[in-house]
Amino acid sequence: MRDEAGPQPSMGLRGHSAFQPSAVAEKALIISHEAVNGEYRHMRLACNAVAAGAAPGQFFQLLCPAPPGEAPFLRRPMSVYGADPATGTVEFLYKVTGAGTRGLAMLGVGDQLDILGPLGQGFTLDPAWRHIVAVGRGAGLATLAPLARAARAQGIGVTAILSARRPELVVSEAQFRAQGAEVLAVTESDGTSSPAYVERQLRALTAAGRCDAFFTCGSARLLRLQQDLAREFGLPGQVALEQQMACGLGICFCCVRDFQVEGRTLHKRVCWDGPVFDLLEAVA
Amino acid sequence: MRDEAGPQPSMGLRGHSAFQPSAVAEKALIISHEAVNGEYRHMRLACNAVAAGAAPGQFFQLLCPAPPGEAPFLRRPMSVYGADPATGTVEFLYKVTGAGTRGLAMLGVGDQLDILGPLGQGFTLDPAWRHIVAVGRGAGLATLAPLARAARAQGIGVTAILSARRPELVVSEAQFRAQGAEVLAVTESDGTSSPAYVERQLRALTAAGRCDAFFTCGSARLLRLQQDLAREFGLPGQVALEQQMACGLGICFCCVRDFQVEGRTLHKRVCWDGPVFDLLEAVA
Amino acid sequence: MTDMTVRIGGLTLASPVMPASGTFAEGLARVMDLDRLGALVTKTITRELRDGNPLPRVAEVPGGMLNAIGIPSKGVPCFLRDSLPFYQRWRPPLVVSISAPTAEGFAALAAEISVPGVTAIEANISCPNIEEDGKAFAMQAGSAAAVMRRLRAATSLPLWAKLTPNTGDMAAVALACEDEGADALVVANTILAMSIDLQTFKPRLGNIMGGLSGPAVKPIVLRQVYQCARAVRIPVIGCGGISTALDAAEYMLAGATAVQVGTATFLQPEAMTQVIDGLAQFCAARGIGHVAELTGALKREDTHEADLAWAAPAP
Amino acid sequence: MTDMTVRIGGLTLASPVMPASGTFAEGLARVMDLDRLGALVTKTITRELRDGNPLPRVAEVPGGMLNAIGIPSKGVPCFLRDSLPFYQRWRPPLVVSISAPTAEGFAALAAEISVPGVTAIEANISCPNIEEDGKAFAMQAGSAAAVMRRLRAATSLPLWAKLTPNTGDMAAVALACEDEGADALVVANTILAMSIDLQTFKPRLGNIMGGLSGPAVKPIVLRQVYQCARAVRIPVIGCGGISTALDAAEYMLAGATAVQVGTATFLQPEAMTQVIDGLAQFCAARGIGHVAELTGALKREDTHEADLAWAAPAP
Ligand SMILES: Cc1cc2nc3c(=O)[nH]c(=O)nc-3n(C[C@H](O)[C@H](O)[C@H](O)COP(=O)(O)OP(=O)(O)OC[C@H]3O[C@@H](n4cnc5c(N)ncnc54)[C@H](O)[C@@H]3O)c2cc1C
Ligand SMILES: Cc1cc2nc3c(=O)[nH]c(=O)nc-3n(C[C@H](O)[C@H](O)[C@H](O)COP(=O)(O)OP(=O)(O)OC[C@H]3O[C@@H](n4cnc5c(N)ncnc54)[C@H](O)[C@@H]3O)c2cc1C
Ligand SMILES: Cc1cc2nc3c(=O)[nH]c(=O)nc-3n(C[C@H](O)[C@H](O)[C@H](O)COP(=O)(O)O)c2cc1C
Ligand SMILES: Cc1cc2nc3c(=O)[nH]c(=O)nc-3n(C[C@H](O)[C@H](O)[C@H](O)COP(=O)(O)O)c2cc1C
Ligand code: FES
Ligand code: FES
Repeated sequence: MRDEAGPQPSMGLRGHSAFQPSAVAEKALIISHEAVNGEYRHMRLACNAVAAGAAPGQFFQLLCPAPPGEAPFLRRPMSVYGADPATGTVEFLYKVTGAGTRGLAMLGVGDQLDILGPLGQGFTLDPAWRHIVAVGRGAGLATLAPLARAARAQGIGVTAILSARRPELVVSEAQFRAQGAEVLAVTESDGTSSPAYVERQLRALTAAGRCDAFFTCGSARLLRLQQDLAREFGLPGQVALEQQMACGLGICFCCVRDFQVEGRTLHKRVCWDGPVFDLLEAVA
Repeated sequence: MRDEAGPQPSMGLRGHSAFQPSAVAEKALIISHEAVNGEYRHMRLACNAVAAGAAPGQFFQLLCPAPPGEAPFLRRPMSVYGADPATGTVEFLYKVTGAGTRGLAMLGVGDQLDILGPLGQGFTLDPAWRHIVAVGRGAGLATLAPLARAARAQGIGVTAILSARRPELVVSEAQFRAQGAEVLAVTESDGTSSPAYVERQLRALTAAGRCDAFFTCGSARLLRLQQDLAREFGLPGQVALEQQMACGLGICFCCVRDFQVEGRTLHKRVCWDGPVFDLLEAVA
Repeated sequence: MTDMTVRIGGLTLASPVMPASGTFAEGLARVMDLDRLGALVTKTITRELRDGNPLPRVAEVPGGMLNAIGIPSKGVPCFLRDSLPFYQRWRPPLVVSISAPTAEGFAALAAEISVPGVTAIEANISCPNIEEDGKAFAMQAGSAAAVMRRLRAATSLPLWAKLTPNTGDMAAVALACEDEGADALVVANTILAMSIDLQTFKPRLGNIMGGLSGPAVKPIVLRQVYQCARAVRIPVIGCGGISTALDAAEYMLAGATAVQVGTATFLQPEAMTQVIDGLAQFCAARGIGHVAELTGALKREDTHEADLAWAAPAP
Repeated sequence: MTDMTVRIGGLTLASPVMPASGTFAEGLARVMDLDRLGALVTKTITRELRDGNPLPRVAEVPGGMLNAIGIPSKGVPCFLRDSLPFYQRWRPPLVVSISAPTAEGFAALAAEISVPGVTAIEANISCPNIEEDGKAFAMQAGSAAAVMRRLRAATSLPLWAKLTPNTGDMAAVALACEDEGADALVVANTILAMSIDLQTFKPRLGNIMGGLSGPAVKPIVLRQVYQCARAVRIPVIGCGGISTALDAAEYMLAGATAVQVGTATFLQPEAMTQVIDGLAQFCAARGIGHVAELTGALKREDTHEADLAWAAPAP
């Protein structure tokens, strides 16, 4: 029996040198780090090829440094805001909300940040689609942003509906526009962010044949709206979900959420089975 | 009964405002911090009046910042190397030996350090003495240094025998000289630090009537030597001892050492009953 | 202004914050105003003279310390002659912590120190019971009950039982103490632990094993306070890793009526007054008029909702 | 080069380092080379399908984390169909962690998974025993013995018993497991703990209480490994707060033959290989030819001398 024979170190070593990870923990170098508005910060890092090959919708687990008097213990999940194998860089757009992100905000250009990724299942684009709609809110806009570039690369048009409390808090608008996407910013202060208003926009896009699929992140209300429309019009869609994560590698089962699959409610791990899921399976 | 009557907040408050501590934990400001040689560093801090009133032989408990990857938990005891009520300053001379002192070494001018003191019983000088001898080694030299000034203020002459491995590691020589003390540096590399050599010096001083009392710190071997001479010549003496400390306030009993008092061995707390003890009571 | 009084059995304390036994002594009066404390709690005393454990007696670990001080004791006469009059100079009630190797020894000691000036007795039943092969009394409900029964018969002073966190039977031991007449429980003493010096391959305590205290133990002892407070009707005094008012508030929410601060005092001698001031602010900021309202105020309704929150970080 | 092999009962492991159950799964193969491990240890499986606990399932505390994941399980057929063939692709022996609500359930499950490809069984007896009012089997020697006896009769595979640190009777439980035929002990599972959100006054775990793991538990579990290793002759596998080679060395000095790394993998997915490399270096630097020489090498002679050292910091 294999185990009775005892270990064979030479083979172990062979395995060792031949091993090729598909996600790597690396101390990456911060090459830019700026406040985008009063709430969000944008960080760009030089990283290895595996990390720079991250796809839209995937995420990294960041080992955040400790701000004074606090000690974030676990890594923090953060969506890929941009990744470029050509320049060997990865980008994050994040909001300072607690100990971990406060720690991130302390870092300066030239500092190192331990990033683990890319992780999870990202968005998928069907080459048959001509035009998709991305609807996001809050940090969800960071998650959706890299979709624009991927879609353009496949010749798919994008309309982005970006929702925020106030106009100055709308993030990633520039990134969408730079990739030729049409952008509609809806905000509380403008009174344009109500579900009814967004619904009118989405119906118009659908009617105009400009919505082959929904992509969404960051709002349970907007998710439900798109689920309703997707069912009504028989359209596909994808949603990127968030959940507290300890491992980010599908190990610990702390990040499960309920999903409706073929009439049954079951648990899936957001970090492993997602964070991008079929729009209609998500229970919002 | 007092306790059955229930609390009387007003009196509690009165007590509160009237309370005058004799040792204070304070975030003191570092006003200078330099390497003295390859091993020792000298730190000067602006502090409150209670701290600046520290007497020679007393000590402070320093809350050392954490160096990267280490976390000194307890405070670290450090002798008063100098204290001046006129300028409101206190000084420490320390050797980097572990996590706590490594943390100290990271601090720069303008940083704060939480210091608690002055603590313990310092040296006492008998106005009847005309000349004393201070024999120290290693960090013990820091502890003895402020004696020179105190002795001079009382018109007592001082001979200091400073022992170290190499000449460049002899510390506080300047401070002794500045206070008019005679200084004899003995070192391993010179071959002058052997007990036999030091014993000859001490016997000569005693014979010359220049040793009304021994003061020592930092070496068990030199302590035993002085105990023998003190017994032989019927001279008094004081020794400053070290011991690991958790509280520094006489609470925890972790810093006990054995002492010989009237033929019995008993425990005393170095932080509370000392750190300065009768030379002959110490068990070396 | 927040009403900071709490009731422990028959006693009313001016504040829910007091020192933990063994982390409080005369020396603290030099650095803080003892009159602000809810009570004064002495280091555990024994009848016989004791030397304590071999050195080193303390060691550092991440987030805490180990101690194996033992109970160096100068005996009862010395306590009555020196310590008692000293503590009389302050207003807070004096709680005397006692220990003995047998139930009978506990009772005799309690009787000896039931004198004017002593307000309550804290029975440190976390110490080795020589009748049970050195196992601490508080390790089992039976031995805890035995010692509390003798104690109850020996003194009419309020009796607090200080439990050990090393038992697997917290709630049962708590109940046993309540049944035998304890007026309050102190939860808990230190957690038995160990550390090895990797340079010398020797234990970092002379006694090899010692008690862990400090922030590292908080989540464990908090759970035990919760378990005990649900099991008994007498007040529970929480003790383990409290350094800040927020730690104290967490203990009170879990069911503690008051708290003891130990190791934190070594790092910050004014830790206890800072906890008192911070607790008052914590209550004031939430419109809580009386600090005692925190006790057991943990909300236990279904927490499933928190789940949904993640879906909409910016609702 | 240091010989890194260790023997656990009849098995020889290529290295003394392996994952802790529940902190290892297929996903780790994406980030580290599983072939370097001493063994692969699965998440605990049960016969019945289970959902696990309500959310939130984890919370952070200083120096560690709480988890109340529960044991979400897809059942045995799914394990045999999907997981077993997956783990066959790596060389280290596969250890399957199992749990059941009754001793009989343990035995039946052990029999079902005693199939080729499974090298040993780790019995997670730290889970609630429904025959004992939900108290974990490993809380008492009697219930631990009962489950180990049934298990021993049900399988001829090596049997490891994973103990709970929440008992006051570590050594007695360890002995009971050895007596009933356990080939090794894993010391230990997580320590029951709790944390409260001071914004909402709610527990920070959906399950209210959960298990503490990570660096905070190391001094406690190290002590338990020491106690168990002195009580039994079978190997003890240390598990609790190990993140570095130095942590692993400390456990081995205390008596562990091998170690499991849990929470550290969440922070640093290559933690286990770092521990392996670091242990080899630790031994090499001290002229220790075989890592197994560390096991139980704690020096216990009188430590009084350390005292004197303070008198002469620069001898
Ligand atoms: C897949 C994924 C992608 C994400 N992408 C982004 C992004 O691109 N930009 C951005 O700003 N935020 C993003 N988030 C949310 C981000 O992870 C949290 O804001 C962050 O973890 C908060 O940590 P903290 O220590 O600052 O806050 P704290 O509130 O102190 O965190 C306490 C705990 O809760 C967890 N937590 C808190 N908020 C969230 C949340 N919204 N989702 C998951 N866990 C949370 C933390 O990870 C930590 O474990 C993403 C979350 C997930 C799961
Ligand atoms: C009353 C007193 C006065 C002192 N004065 C000075 C001084 O003026 N200058 C100076 O350089 N050093 C002095 N020391 C020694 C100084 O306290 C230690 O060097 C320092 O605590 C080491 O801490 P660390 O974290 O750097 O070392 P580590 O070795 O990491 O310390 C580990 C533990 O051991 C204790 N410890 C280590 N060495 C000593 C020691 N020699 N004495 C007591 N505890 C120790 C630490 O406090 C800590 O608890 C004094 C010690 C005492 C007791
Ligand atoms: C140095 C030290 C000595 C102690 N001595 C005693 C004692 O004599 N009696 C006792 O009941 N508890 C003693 N304890 C335990 C404390 O009272 C307290 O229960 C424990 O330290 C946990 O609280 P903390 O984390 O706030 O320190 C001692 C603790 C320390 C650190
Ligand atoms: C998220 C998580 C899940 C766990 N699941 C299991 C489990 O299924 N079975 C088990 O025996 N132990 C489980 N444990 C306990 C670990 O195996 C280990 O005993 C404990 O975490 C202590 O080790 P550590 O401090 O290295 O993490 C789990 C621990 C964590 C953190
Ligand atoms: S975060 Fe661990 S399984 Fe998803
Ligand atoms: S250090 Fe606590 S009594 Fe001396």
